[in-house]
Amino acid sequence: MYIVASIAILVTMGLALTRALLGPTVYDRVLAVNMFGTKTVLLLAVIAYLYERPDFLDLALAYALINFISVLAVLEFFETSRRRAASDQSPRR
Amino acid sequence: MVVVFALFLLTLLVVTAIAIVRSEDLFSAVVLSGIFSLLMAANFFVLDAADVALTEAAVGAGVATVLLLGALTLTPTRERARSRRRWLALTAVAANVAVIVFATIDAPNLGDPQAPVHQHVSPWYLENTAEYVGVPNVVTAVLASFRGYDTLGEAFVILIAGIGVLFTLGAGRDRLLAKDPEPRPQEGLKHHLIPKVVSRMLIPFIVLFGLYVQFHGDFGPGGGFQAGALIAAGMILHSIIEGERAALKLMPPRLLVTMAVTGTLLFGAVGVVCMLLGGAFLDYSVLAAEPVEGQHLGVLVIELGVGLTVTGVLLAIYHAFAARDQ
Amino acid sequence: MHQLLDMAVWAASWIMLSLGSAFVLVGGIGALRMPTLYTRVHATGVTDSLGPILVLGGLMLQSGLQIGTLKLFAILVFMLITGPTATYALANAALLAGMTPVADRRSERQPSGHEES
Amino acid sequence: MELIGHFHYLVFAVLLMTGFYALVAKQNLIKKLLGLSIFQSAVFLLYITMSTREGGTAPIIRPEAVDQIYANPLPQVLILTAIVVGIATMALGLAIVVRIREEYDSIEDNQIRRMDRRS
Repeated sequence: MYIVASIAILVTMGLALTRALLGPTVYDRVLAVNMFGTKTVLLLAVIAYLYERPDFLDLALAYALINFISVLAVLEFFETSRRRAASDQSPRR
Repeated sequence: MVVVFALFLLTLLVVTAIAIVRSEDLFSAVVLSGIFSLLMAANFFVLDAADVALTEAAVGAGVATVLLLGALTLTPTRERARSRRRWLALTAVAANVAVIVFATIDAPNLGDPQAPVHQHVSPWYLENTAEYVGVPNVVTAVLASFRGYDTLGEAFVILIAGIGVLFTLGAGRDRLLAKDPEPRPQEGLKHHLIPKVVSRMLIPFIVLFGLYVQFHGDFGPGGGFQAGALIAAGMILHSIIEGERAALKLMPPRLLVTMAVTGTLLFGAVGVVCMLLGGAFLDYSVLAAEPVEGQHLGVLVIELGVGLTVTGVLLAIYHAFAARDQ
Repeated sequence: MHQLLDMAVWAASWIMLSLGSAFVLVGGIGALRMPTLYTRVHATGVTDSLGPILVLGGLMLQSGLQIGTLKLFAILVFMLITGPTATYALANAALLAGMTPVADRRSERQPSGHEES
Repeated sequence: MELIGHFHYLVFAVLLMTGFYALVAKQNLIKKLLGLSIFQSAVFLLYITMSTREGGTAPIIRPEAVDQIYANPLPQVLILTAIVVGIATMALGLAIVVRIREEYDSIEDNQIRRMDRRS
C-alpha cells in the first residue's frame, strides 16, 4: 500500500517535472518547483514508513519548513527587478 | 521495489540536469536546479544516507537557490553567446561517458556486500562506535570523532570561502549600513501581508528545528552542518521578509563574522585542550573522567563549533550578495 | 472489540492513503493539462493541501501513538501553512508582473520580459 | 539485474559529463558554475551509491534490531561535509562572477576575453 502511494507520488513528480520543462512562463516553472517540493515531502514521509524507520521523518519536516523560502525568494527577485526597472533606466554599477 | 523508485528518480535527475544545461534563460536554470537538489535529496534518502539527504535538503532548499537568485539580481539573466565548438565538446563528452561506463563494468553491483568499500574501515566503525564514542549515529561519530581532522579542515575551508566572498563583495555592505541604517517601509516583502504573517510565525520554528537538529545529531540524522544551514535558512527568510537593513540590524555583519571565526576556533581549541590534558589532538577521551563521557562532550562541542561556523558563513555570504544590489 | 477497532483504523488509514494518492495524482495531471497559469495554480494549490492531509493522515493512523505521529502532525501543520502561502506568493508575483487571468487560452497574454524563447 | 546494479554508474557518467559539457562549451559564467555544481553532485551520487548495502539501512544504530545491516558511514561523512563546502565555494564563484560583471558589464566568457585582448 505504501508502494501504491509512493508510485502515485513519483508519477506526480514526473508530471511536475514535465511542467517545469515545458514552461511556458517562468511562473509555471516556479509552480512546478513548489509542487515538486510538496511531493518530495510526501515521498520522504512514505518511504520513511516503507523503510520502517519513522525517526527519519526529520528530513520531511525540514523540507516542510523551508521549502517555501525559495518561492518567496523568487517573489522578492521579481519585486527587486521591477523596482529597479521602474526607478532607473541607466545601467547600474 | 525501492530500487525501481531509485531508477525512476535517477532518470528524472538526468533529465533535469540536461534541461539545466540546455536552458538559455538563467532564471529557469536556477529554478530547475532547485528541482535537481530536491531529487538529489530524495535519491540520497532512498540510498540509505539520511544525514546526507538532510544536508542536501537544508542547503539546497534554503540556501543555494536564494544565493543563486541573489547573484542573478546582479547579473543579466539571459545567456547571450552560443556554445563554442559545440560538436567538438559533445563528441568529447560522449567519448568520456563511454570510457566511464567501460571503466565501471567491473565495478561491484549496487549494494553488493562483497564490495571492497565495505571490507576495510567501515565494519570497524559500525562495530566499535558504541564502545568508543557511545552515540547511535555512526555518521556523527565518524565525522566528529574518528575523522575529526578532516572535519576541522572542512570547517576551515568553509570559513576561508566565506572570507573570500566578503573580500570580493564585502565593501557594499558597510556602505549600505553607513549610508542609511534605518529600515525602510518599502523594503523586503513587508507589504505582502500573508507571507509576512506566515513567515513571522514560521521563523521561530525553523530556528527551533535547527537547534533540535544540532543537539539531536548524536541520536538521529543531524549535526552541525545541517543545523547551520537550517538556521541560516531561517534567518535568510527573515531577511527576505523584513528587508536587508532590518536583518543587518538584528544580526550585524560583525556578529556573523565573529560567529564564523568563533566556531572554527572552538573546534581547534577543543583539540588543543585535549593535548593539554595529555591526549592526542582531537582525542576527546581525556576531556572527562570516563572516556565515553569525554567523547560525548567533545562531539557536542565541536558540532556546536561547526554549526556556528556554517551559520555565520552562510549568512555573511547571503548578506554580501543581498546588500550589494541596494 | 479491540480487534474490531484495530481493523477500522487499519481500513481507514488505507482508504485515506489511497484517496490521498488519487488526489496527488489528480493535482499532477491538472498541473500538466490545464491551459493557463492560473488554472494550473488552482489545480496544484488545492490538491497540495488535500493530498498531504489524506496521505499524512493515513500514515498517522498507521503508526499509532508515538513520536513519529507527532512529527507527521508537525509536517502536516507546516505544509498546510506554507503551501497556500507559496501559492499566494506565486500567483501574486504573476499578477503584479502583468499576467491577466483569462478564460480563453488563445488570448493568454504574456508580459514582456518574462516569456521565453 | 546487471543493468539495475549498474544503472547508478551510468547516471553518474551522464551527470558528470553533462556538468563537464556546461563547463567547457557554455560561455556564460553562471552557467559554468551550474555545470560545476552538477559535476559535483555526480560525484556525491557515486560516493553515496558506493555506501549502500543490500538490505541495509542508514548507519544510525538501533539497539533493538539484532543483525541489522547498516550502510557504510564513511562515504556519507565525506559527502556530508562536501555538500556544505560545495555551497560555500559556489558562493565564492558567484561573488567573483558578480565582480566580473561590475568590471566588464558582461558575464560571457568570449566577450570578456575580447575586452581583455583589446586593452
